[in-house]
Amino acid sequence: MERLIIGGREITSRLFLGTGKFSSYRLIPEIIARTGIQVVTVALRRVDPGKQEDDMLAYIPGDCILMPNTSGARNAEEAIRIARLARAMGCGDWVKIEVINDNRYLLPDNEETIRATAVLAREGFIVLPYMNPDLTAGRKLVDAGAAAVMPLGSPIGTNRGFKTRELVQIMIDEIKCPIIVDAGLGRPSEAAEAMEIGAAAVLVNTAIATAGDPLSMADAFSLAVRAGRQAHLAGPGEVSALARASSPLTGFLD
Amino acid sequence: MERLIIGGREITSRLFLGTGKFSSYRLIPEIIARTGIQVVTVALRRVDPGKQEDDMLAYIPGDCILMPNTSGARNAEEAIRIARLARAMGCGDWVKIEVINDNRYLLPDNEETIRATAVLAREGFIVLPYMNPDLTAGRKLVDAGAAAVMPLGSPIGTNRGFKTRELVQIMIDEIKCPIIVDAGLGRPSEAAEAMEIGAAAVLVNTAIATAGDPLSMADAFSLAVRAGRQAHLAGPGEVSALARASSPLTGFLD
Amino acid sequence: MERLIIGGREITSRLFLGTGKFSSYRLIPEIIARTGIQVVTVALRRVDPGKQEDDMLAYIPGDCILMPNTSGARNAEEAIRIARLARAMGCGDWVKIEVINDNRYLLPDNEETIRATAVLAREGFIVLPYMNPDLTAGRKLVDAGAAAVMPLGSPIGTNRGFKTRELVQIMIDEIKCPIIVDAGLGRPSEAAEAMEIGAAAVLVNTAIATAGDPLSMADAFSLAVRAGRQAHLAGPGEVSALARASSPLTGFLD
Amino acid sequence: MERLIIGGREITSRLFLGTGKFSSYRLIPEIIARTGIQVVTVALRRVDPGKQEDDMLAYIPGDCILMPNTSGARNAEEAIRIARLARAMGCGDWVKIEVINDNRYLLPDNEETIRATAVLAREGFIVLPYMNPDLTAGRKLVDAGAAAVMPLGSPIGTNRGFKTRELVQIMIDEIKCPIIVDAGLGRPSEAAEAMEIGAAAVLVNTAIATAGDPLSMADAFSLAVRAGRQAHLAGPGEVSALARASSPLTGFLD
Amino acid sequence: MVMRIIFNGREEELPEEIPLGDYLAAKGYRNELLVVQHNGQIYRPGEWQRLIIKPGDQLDVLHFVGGG
Amino acid sequence: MVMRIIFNGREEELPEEIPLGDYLAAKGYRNELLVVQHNGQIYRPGEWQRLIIKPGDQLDVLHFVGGG
Amino acid sequence: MVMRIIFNGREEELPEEIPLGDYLAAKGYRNELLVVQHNGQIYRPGEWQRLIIKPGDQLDVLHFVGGG
Amino acid sequence: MVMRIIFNGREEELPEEIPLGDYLAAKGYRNELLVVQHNGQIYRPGEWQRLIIKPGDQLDVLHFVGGG
Repeated sequence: MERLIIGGREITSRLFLGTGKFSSYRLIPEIIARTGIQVVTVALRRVDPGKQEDDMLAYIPGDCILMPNTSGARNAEEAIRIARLARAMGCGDWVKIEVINDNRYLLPDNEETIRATAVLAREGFIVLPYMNPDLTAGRKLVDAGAAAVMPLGSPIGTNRGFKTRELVQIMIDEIKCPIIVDAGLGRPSEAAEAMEIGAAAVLVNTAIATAGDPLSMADAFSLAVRAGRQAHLAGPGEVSALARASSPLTGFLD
Repeated sequence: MERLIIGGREITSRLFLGTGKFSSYRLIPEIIARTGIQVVTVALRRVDPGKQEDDMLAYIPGDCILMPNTSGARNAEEAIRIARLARAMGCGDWVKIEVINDNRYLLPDNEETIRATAVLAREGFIVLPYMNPDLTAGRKLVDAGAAAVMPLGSPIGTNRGFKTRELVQIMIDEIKCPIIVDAGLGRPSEAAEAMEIGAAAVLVNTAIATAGDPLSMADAFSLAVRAGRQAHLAGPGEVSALARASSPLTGFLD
Repeated sequence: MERLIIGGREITSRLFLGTGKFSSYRLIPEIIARTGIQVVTVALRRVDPGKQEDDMLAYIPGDCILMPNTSGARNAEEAIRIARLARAMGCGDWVKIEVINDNRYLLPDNEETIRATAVLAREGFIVLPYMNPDLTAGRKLVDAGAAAVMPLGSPIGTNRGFKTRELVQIMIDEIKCPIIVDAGLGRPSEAAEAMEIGAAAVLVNTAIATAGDPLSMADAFSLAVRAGRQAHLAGPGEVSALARASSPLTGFLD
Repeated sequence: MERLIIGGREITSRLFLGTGKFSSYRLIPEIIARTGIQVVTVALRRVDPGKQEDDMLAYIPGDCILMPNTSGARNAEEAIRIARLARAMGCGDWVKIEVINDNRYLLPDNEETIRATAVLAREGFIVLPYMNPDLTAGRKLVDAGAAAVMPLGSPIGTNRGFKTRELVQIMIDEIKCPIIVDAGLGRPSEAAEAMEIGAAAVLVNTAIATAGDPLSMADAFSLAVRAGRQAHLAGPGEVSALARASSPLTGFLD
Repeated sequence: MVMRIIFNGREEELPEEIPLGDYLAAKGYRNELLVVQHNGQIYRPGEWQRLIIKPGDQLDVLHFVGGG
Repeated sequence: MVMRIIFNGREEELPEEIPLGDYLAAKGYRNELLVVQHNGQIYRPGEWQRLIIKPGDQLDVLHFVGGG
Repeated sequence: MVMRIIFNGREEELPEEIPLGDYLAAKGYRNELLVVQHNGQIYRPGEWQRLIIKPGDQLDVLHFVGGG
Repeated sequence: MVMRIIFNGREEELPEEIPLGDYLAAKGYRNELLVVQHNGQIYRPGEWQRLIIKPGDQLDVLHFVGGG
C-alpha cells in the first residue's frame, strides 16, 4: 500500500468518519477501536444553559486526528471564524471547510470555499474543503493551499451513492493532491468503487450512523475501503465485450 | 455472520475461486493461504503424450472443497458424464454444472442444465449449476436438487461487472436456496454490491487471474465480499432524495 | 428505414401497444390514430352475467394487427388452448405467448414458452413469445418457429426501465430474428435506448396507460422509438474518454 | 407544449445545434431545414491569408438565432472581448459563454464564467453560459443575468452521455431559469432522458457531426428531444418494485 | 327432474333443454361481441339460437379485454 | 442599576460584575469540556474564575458535537 | 523607410500608407463575409477602402467558423 | 497382424496386448496424478500395470487443470 500523507501526517486508515446522527456517542469509540479509523470530523456549537449535552471530544481517542467542520457557515468569513475558534479550542490544525447556502440539498459554494481555503491555509491550517465536483475549482483549491480536496458523491445524508463518478474520476486523473469522496456514499460497494478509481480516501457518516447496526456497518466500510484501494494498486484486468473462457475451450473430450 | 451451509458443509469464505488463466499454478496456494478461500473450481481435460502439464490438484490444499466444472459439455449428457468422471477421479461430490453451446459469450443452456442437475442430484452430487439469471429456471434447479444456484453477473471472462442485478435481485428475494453470482464480476466493488443485495457468495476467476497482481487482487475481493456480506446483515440506512444534515442544521452561532 | 417484416406483414410502427390498465377504452383508438401504431395486444377473459364490460375489439381499428396474449396460462398447454380459442374467435394468426407461474414479478417460464411456441408455430400461428432474456432460450424459440422474440426489459408493469440491456444486447447481436423489448420500459428514453442498440421494436403498455396524459405519452413513445431506430441506422459516433473540441482549439486570437 | 422563451424570443425547437466538426458546412442548412432547429452556435476565428475557408454564416438561414460561443477564452476578459466582437460583427445579442483552462477535458471555469456573464448581461447580451453542473454556481449565473444555464452532460466531444444527471436534476428542480444540457450527449436516448427530467433544451454537436449519417442523426435527436419533452409534460407513471399485471390477473378460465 | 351443466366453470341446474340464445338472453348478456365455447367448440352469436343446451354441457362466455 | 451583556447571542442583565466561573455555575453548566468565547477571546475552564464579567461583554459558551 | 503594423498578431512591414481594401486584396482575401478589427474597431467590407493603414496599426481579419 | 485401439479419441495400432502401465510409460507420461478411463471405467496409477490392453479398447488419459 502506498502511503497517504496529509498535512505531514501519515494516514493509516483511508476511511474518515463523520460523527453526526449517531443514536449514542458511545458508538464512536467502539467504531474507532474496531476499524482503526484515524480521521474524525466534529462540529462546533453554542451550548445554552440546561441544554448541555456530552462533549463529543470526550469520546474520541487522543491519537485520532480531529477535523472540525465549519457547518453552519454561509460564506467564507463565517467559515474562517469557525475554523479559528475550533483551533483555539485545542482541536489542532485540521479543518473541513463547508460553506453551504442551500438548505434542501446542502450543496456547497465552491467560490466561497476557495476563498476560505486560501485564508486558512496561509494561517497554517491543514485545510480539507468539501466541494461540488469540478476540475477547475479543484485546481484552485489546490493553488489556495488545500491539503486534500473533497468532492461530494451525492448530497449529504442521502445514501444515494457515488453519482458524480464522471467528474470525480477526472479530478483524480488530473489533480496531484489527494481526492477524498465526501458525502452521499450509502453502501460499502460505493466506497470501494471510489477507491478503485483512485480516490485517496472516503468520508462516511450517514451510511454508518443510520445503519441497523452501525458498528458492523463501519467495519463493512472499512473492509470495502481497503478492498478498493488494494484493487486500485493491484491493477484490474481488462474489460472485454466478448467472453473469454476461464476453462480450456477445447471441448472436453474432443 | 450467519452461517452458509452448502451440501452439509459450512462455508467459511464466501469468495469462491476459479483457477483458470493464471500465469502460474503456484499462485493458487498462495492466494488460498492469504484469503482463506475454501471452494475452488477445477476443470477436467484429456492429456496427450508429451503435452502433460502439472495437475492442478497438486496445488490445492487438502482442506479445500474441490468443485470440478463440466466445461466443454454441450448438453446434459456430456455434463453428467464429466461429473461422474470427476467424482470417480476422487474429486468428491461437488460439481459446478456448466452447459454451453455459445462460443462467443459462453452463455449457458438453462434447460439442459436443469436436466443434468436433476440426474446428478439424485446420484448424490452436491450440484451448483451455472445459469442464465431467470427466476423460473432457478426454481426448477432448486426443485431438481441444486445445492445452490449460480446466475452469471456478465459473460464469462469479460470483467464487465454485475450487469444482471435486476434479475438476480429477484432470484435472491424469491428463492430460498443460496444464490451465488458466478462470472463476469471484474472489480471488488461489484462483488460487494452482489453481497449487499443478499447473494450468498460470489465465484471469481478472471478478475483475479488477469489482474496486475493476482495475489493482491484476490485479497481485495476477499475483503470486499466480507464487506458486502456484513453490510447486508448490518442493514443499510434509507436512501433519500433530499439532503439530511450530518451536522446540526442550526446556523453555527444563531 | 429498413423494413420490418413479421409473419409476412410489413410493420410500419415499431411501437407495439398493450391495452391493459387504461382508464377508458376510448383512449385506445385515439392513441392509434395519433401514433400510427399497428400491432396491438389484447387479452381473452370469461364474462360472468351482469359483469359484461365493453369488448376491446370494438375499439381497435380494422387495419391493426391484433395480438391476443395468453395471459393466465401457467404452462404450455394452457397457452396453446388460449391461443387456439383466440384464433377461433377471429383474432387472426398472431399470438403473444406468455406463460407465467410467478405472481410477484410475473416472470415467464422460458421452457414452457418454447414448448408452446413449437406447437403453435406448426399450427400456422405467428408466434411472438414473451421471455426472460436468455440467448440460448432465444435461439430455441427461433428454432421452434417464433416470428420474433420478446425479452423483458424489467418486470411487467413496473416502469423500471431497460434493466436487462446486457443480455438483450447479446440476443440482438447473435440472433437473426427480430428482438422486441417487451415489459418494464417506463420512459421514452428507455425505449429509444433499446432501439438504438438494435431492437426491432418495443411493446409498451403500463408506461402509457398510467401516465398523467396517456395520449401524449403514447406520442412521446412513438417519437422516441423512431428516434432510436433512426439513430441505430445513422451510426452513432465513437465514444471517447478525453474531450474533443467542437470549436477550433487554437486560442481565439493566438 | 409549454412555451420556452429565452431573451424574449419563443424557442420552437428545443434541440440547439453546434456546428463544429462537420465534414461539410453544406450539411448544416440541410439539417436545419429537416429538423426546424432554431438556435445555432458558431465560433469566431482569425483568418490568415491563403487559409480562408467558407464563412459559416453563409450556411445558416436568416431566421435562425445565432449563438456565437467564446471558445478560446481562458478568462472572463477574453470571453467578454470575443462576445463584443461577435456582436459588432452583426451576430445579434446571443452569446454562449465558454471559459476553459483545461485542455484534456475542456471543463469550464465557473467562477470566470459568472464574472463574464455579469458584465455581458449588463451590456444587453442574451447570455447562455456553459458550466460545470453546480447548483450554487447556477444560482449565481442567474443572479448575474444569465438567460439560461447550460451544465455539461459529460466532457465536450466525448459522446459519453448524460453522466451528470444527479447534479443537473437538482439544478432543474431548484432553479427557475431554463436549464439546457450542453456537451457530451452521444445518443438520442440520452437527450430524451435529459428532457424527461425537465431540461428546457439540449445542445448537441459532436454526436450529430460524427455520426455515420449526420442528417439522419440530427433528425433522430430532434425526435428524441420532442419525445422527452412530451413525456415530461405527460407525467410519467409511477415506478414500482413489484410487477403489476397489464392483463387481468385472474387465471384465464378460473 | 333437472339437468346440470357447467357454466363459466360453475355447476348450474336447468329445468329443461333450451336454445343457447334464449339462455344467454335470460342471463342478461347484451351484445354481439361475445363468443361462446360449448364443449370445446366456438360459437358466434349468429349460431347461438340453433344450439340446444343438453345435460352435462360445458359452456364458457368469452370476450376480449385490455391486456399487455 | 444593572449591567447588560450579550450571552449566547441574547441580551441579559446582571446586577453587578461577577467572575465568569460563578456566573456559569449559577446557570448550571456542569463540566469542564466547555470553552467560553469572551469578547472574541477563548477561555478554558481553568481561566474562568480569574475573568470578571463587565458591562457590554459578549460571551458564548461552546463545545463540540457530532458532525459529518 | 518602412512602417510597421501588427497583422493577425504578427508584425509586418509596409512601404507606405495604403487603403485597407487594397492591402487585403493584395493578400488574397476573397469575399465579403470577413470583418476586420482595426485598433479595436470593427470594419465591414464596404468600409475597407475608406480606411488608410497607418504605422502602428493593429489589424485582425475575422470570420465565423463551425463551433459547438 | 496388429490390434487397434482408440487412444484419446484417435485410432492407434499396437503389435500386441501389453499392460497399461508399460504402454503409458512408453508414451512418456510421467507422474501419478493422471487417471485413465478404460472402456468407461476409471483406473488410478496403482492399477495400471495389472490392466492388459486388448483389441478395441478405448483409453483416455485425464487430469485436472485450471478452470473457472
